[in-house]
Amino acid sequence: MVDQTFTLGGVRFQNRVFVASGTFGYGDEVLDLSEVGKLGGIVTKSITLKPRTGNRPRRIVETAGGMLNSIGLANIGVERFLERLPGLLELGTKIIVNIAGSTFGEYVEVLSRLEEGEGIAAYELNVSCPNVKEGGLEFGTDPHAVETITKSARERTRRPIIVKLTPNVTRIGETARAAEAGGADAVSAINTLVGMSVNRADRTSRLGTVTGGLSGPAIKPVALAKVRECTMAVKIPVIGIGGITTADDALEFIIVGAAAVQVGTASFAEPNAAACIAGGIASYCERNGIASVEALVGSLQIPAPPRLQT
Amino acid sequence: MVDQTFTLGGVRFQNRVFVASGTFGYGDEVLDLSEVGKLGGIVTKSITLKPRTGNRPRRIVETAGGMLNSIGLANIGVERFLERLPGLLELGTKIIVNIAGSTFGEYVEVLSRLEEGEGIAAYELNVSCPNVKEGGLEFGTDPHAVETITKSARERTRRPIIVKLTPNVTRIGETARAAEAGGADAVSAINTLVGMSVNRADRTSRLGTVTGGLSGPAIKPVALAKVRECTMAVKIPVIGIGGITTADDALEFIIVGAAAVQVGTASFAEPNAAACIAGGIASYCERNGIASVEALVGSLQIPAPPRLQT
Amino acid sequence: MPRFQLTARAVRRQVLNSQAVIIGLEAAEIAASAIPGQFVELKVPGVLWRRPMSIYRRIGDVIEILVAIVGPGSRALAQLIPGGSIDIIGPLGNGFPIDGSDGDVVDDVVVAGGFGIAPFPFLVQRLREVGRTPRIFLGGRTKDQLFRQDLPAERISVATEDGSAGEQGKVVPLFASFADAVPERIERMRVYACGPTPMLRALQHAVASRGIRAWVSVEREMACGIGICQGCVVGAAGSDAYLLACKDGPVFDASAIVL
Amino acid sequence: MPRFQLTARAVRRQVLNSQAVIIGLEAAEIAASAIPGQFVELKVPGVLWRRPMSIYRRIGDVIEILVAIVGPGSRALAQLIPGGSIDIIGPLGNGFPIDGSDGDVVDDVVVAGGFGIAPFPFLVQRLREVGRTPRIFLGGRTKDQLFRQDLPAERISVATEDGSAGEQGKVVPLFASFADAVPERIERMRVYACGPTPMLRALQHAVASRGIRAWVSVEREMACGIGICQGCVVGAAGSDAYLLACKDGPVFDASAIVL
Ligand SMILES: Cc1cc2nc3c(=O)[nH]c(=O)nc-3n(C[C@H](O)[C@H](O)[C@H](O)COP(=O)(O)OP(=O)(O)OC[C@H]3O[C@@H](n4cnc5c(N)ncnc54)[C@H](O)[C@@H]3O)c2cc1C
Ligand SMILES: Cc1cc2nc3c(=O)[nH]c(=O)nc-3n(C[C@H](O)[C@H](O)[C@H](O)COP(=O)(O)OP(=O)(O)OC[C@H]3O[C@@H](n4cnc5c(N)ncnc54)[C@H](O)[C@@H]3O)c2cc1C
Ligand SMILES: Cc1cc2nc3c(=O)[nH]c(=O)nc-3n(C[C@H](O)[C@H](O)[C@H](O)COP(=O)(O)O)c2cc1C
Ligand SMILES: Cc1cc2nc3c(=O)[nH]c(=O)nc-3n(C[C@H](O)[C@H](O)[C@H](O)COP(=O)(O)O)c2cc1C
Ligand code: FES
Ligand code: FES
Repeated sequence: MVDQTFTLGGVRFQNRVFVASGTFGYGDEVLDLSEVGKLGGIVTKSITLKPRTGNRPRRIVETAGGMLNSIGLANIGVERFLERLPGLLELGTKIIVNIAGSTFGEYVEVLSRLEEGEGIAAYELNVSCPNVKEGGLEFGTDPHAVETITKSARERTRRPIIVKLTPNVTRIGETARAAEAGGADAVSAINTLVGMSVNRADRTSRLGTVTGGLSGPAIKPVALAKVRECTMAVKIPVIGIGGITTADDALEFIIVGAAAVQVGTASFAEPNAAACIAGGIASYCERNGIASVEALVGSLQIPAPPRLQT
Repeated sequence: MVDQTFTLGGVRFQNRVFVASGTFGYGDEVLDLSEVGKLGGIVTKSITLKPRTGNRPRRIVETAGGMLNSIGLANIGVERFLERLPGLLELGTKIIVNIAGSTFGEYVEVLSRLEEGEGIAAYELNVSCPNVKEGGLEFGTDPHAVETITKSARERTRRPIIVKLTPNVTRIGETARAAEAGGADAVSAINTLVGMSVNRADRTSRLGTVTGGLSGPAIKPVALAKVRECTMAVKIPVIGIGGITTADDALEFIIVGAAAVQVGTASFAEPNAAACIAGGIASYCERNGIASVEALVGSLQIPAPPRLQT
Repeated sequence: MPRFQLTARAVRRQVLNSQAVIIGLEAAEIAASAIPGQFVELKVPGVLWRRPMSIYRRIGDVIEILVAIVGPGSRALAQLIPGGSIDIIGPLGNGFPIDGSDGDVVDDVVVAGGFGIAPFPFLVQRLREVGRTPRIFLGGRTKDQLFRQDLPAERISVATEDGSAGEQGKVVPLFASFADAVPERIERMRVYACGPTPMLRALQHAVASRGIRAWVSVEREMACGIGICQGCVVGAAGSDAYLLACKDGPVFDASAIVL
Repeated sequence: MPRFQLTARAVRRQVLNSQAVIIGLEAAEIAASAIPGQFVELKVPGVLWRRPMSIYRRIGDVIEILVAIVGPGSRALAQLIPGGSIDIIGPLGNGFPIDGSDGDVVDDVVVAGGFGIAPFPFLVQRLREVGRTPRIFLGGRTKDQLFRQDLPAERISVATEDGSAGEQGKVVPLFASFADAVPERIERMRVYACGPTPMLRALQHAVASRGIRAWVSVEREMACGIGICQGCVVGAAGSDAYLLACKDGPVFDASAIVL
């Protein structure tokens, strides 16, 4: 038996494959089509203080090898989420609650309410939210803001905190370090890349919000490079996200240095994708005589320095 | 007849479709397979002071909807380029020379040598090169460096200067403004996104240099959003690049605000792609009674502000 | 409602014209539990998202779909030949309400524009099973856009924009003038509609102004089709809320949504 | 060298096994000007880059390719049925040197590993036109990896790693022991080789140590195949320079490159 477990801030997950926030509902919507009991855990849709109806349509666009979304954090709000939580805790896997807000205060308030809920395995802070005070730029583009949010959360909980980083920055290593400095137990990367799509017929943006977030296989190469940068910047575990569709994709992230992975867009076409990936990683290890997935983490062989330029 | 012309710093291009640097050789390699006379112009491979053999293999990887490259600015160097220039000037289209360097001084030296060559239509400064002084980070991630390079170039030439921006930054609008402040006649965007790919079989990076640059249809949504950010930041023309494969793709960029476009990766599978795109833009205008492509530039309709969140 | 994911074998392929193909898929569980207006999501090679297709007809264990060739996904799907197979999820969505309290309805009316015909042969099958046969109004730009082969010929009225078949004009006015000719039936009329958004909007207006009950089946881009992406939203009438076309729909009470 | 881009009609499709298909394409200009060892670039739907394939054989206006099914591009290509068409560019690359100064060669020798056989039926055709017939050494892991149907049976020696056909072992040692048995011919021997990189490396060593002249055809990922991307580099022996497999190759003097 391959050891697939993963421990974060004292919490033990049965394996290293999670479903990503916003791509699997709250976790109980597709029990008929997916084996959630085989997941390392479910990261919920981002939860905000009040319910949000989300952005106006059109919200999704298929692109070459990927998709754009501007869902706008549509969610049921923390109160209704807490009512739903007991049901989620019976799914046979761990629940990580993703928290979002448009002010510092909102993150803290949501977290404080969630602290009253039993059984939550960990929090993931989505810092890719527009910061209303800073004119709508993502919190996550400012290392200082990332550190502050993380600290405030750290002061209020003993549960593990994962900070989910935005890739839309020059140096993601810096925001990863800020999260580490703020007391995060792990960082996850990447959230979506800012993108847009135009309908030339009527010269409008296809998305109702003009720009949205790019996800799916198209972003995998970028995500791998960002994850690598994170692993070089921090000592805490890095959770890899971005375009993971197969066990091979997940292994690419693990080899680069991801301690765990999250599967997002792939669940749309294949609701059981994440569970299959967890199984696929185990078989790969078995076939190759690897006793623990841990041994693969960061096992990338870097070739000798390049030939000198003449 | 649709007016497709485009004027930059006094130089008039017959249309707004160019082939992008590094994706069409020096311009004379595929005359048998492409109608270069129908192009707005050819942007040459990046030229450095000395010839460069480029990075060690493997240099290219196909990815979902895109490709990674780490060619490493392999080129014949400015001296041999100048010998080849007279031939290029007979191709029936304009030649824009893309300049690269690993120090400020190198950019200036290459440009000064090129000033001795007759007939160059414009320069494009590739600021996505590793800055040897700054530990290998791209010049283009530092607005100050971009402004300095642009200024030095501006002082030495009356030919139009295009600054080609890197997308690997938090706010590309800032580097676009730096280029404008330095005296650029236009900015072009985007160069490739940093990405990587892993071979799980032997746990190595597929590229010899570990990370490389992502291009092709996969990056089009990101490129459109970056081009939009540039057009909102500067008054000088923005040249759109990234995943353009069809006339529709080019129109998306033009509608967003690009005054012209460059076609890169698409030429690999379809050497005549750029010429076809120029033709396709003209037909689109004819079909829709648009007298000049100029009228399309920045014609994006922005919908009314989004519904308020509850 | 039960949903199934299975590998369906193609057993039939009928080319209607260069733009339209009917594919029959062996999918026993789906065929057994589906109701008209529901759809399936097909995993077409080469594109990221599954492609949603209404259940066109049910014949034993086989469900048929009518594929309009409009882009890469539908093109690949239309090439599926008998013997080949495809992964599908279904039945999805809510379907048309036809049973229960509607027992004393007298006038079932179908209004379909172009490929909006897709869910209706199955609806006609179901209605007939309970002894009802709908009147059918069919519209298209030209006669090539009418797909009536699997509908009861004697109950069909046709409108084409170019006049190449039936009345010249649009299908909603054709339906409206029928309704206006039988005011006594208005109250017991039940309209089932599917087609392009402008047509559905016209229909919403036509039924609202006459007090006719109607359901419309809407199309939205769908990343998942199973309720987890929140992408396929339709504005709810009279509130800020959004409904999901894939879960709360694709069939909505015509008065409940803003199109 | 002239290159052409054209839409080629498929006229033949021969399935060799579940991994290998021969496709015949009508491409008169390419057939007329190609030499053995050259390749074509095919625009396969659904993948970004064209796919390079050696010209396997030439029959009048038709060029054949031998497609090994290894991934999405080759899978789609292998499905091309007669009557279908595909955009191709060719002939590309340099090809094997067989004419001119090599007129008095006596021993033409082909060494091929697995699908490395692809360029050789065409080479055999050409050699025969000038009155020469090569000796052929064929290797594969198992006998399913040997494709000898279009080669002169009487001249073939086979090695398989599992011993399921011919000698048990690898093909380069088989060739080497032949060479060692005929020392008097070494000087006039000309070896043409194609196969996986480890095999080509072994061959480089075998010919270098014996002073045999040899050309190897190498495979590299190719984004363009026409010399504009600089992606397909091969290290030049004894210098820092890189050569382009698509333009300077794919055939190189075995002593000129570092594999
Ligand atoms: C519930 C539902 C039932 C459907 N039933 C049928 C059916 O029975 N027969 C049929 O032919 N088609 C049906 N459709 C539409 C069908 O799903 C799309 O035409 C198909 O997905 C297009 O894929 P493509 O790759 O061929 O084209 P694409 O290139 O993806 O799209 C071509 C054009 O169609 C639009 N489009 C794509 N997907 C959708 C969609 N889901 N809804 C609306 N517009 C879309 C695109 O915006 C684009 O303008 C249905 C859609 C839904 C949501
Ligand atoms: C000059 C030349 C001639 C060739 N001739 C033939 C031929 O006659 N018959 C034949 O079956 N194949 C030939 N190939 C190899 C063929 O081009 C690849 O197998 C094919 O492109 C793989 O595409 P795919 O989408 O099926 O698989 P992919 O998923 O793209 O690749 C599958 C595997 O093959 C490797 N690969 C892909 N492309 C190449 C390549 N160009 N060179 C080496 N490895 C590659 C990948 O790294 C991967 O490991 C030739 C290649 C070159 C460069
Ligand atoms: C439709 C959609 C909705 C998403 N919603 C959220 C969200 O609410 N919170 C969040 O942190 N990330 C959200 N994401 C981002 C994903 O969790 C993930 O980081 C991203 O999609 C990249 O992974 P992928 O390529 O596997 O999808 C969403 C992504 C998609 C496609
Ligand atoms: C193989 C390859 C080589 C490139 N070389 C250069 C270069 O030398 N200088 C440069 O400024 N950009 C270079 N680029 C970037 C392109 O010019 C272009 O900005 C980028 O590829 C995005 O456009 P595309 O998606 O249309 O390819 C190169 C791109 C590729 C794919
Ligand atoms: S399509 Fe995903 S929720 Fe409806
Ligand atoms: S494949 Fe592009 S240069 Fe050889």
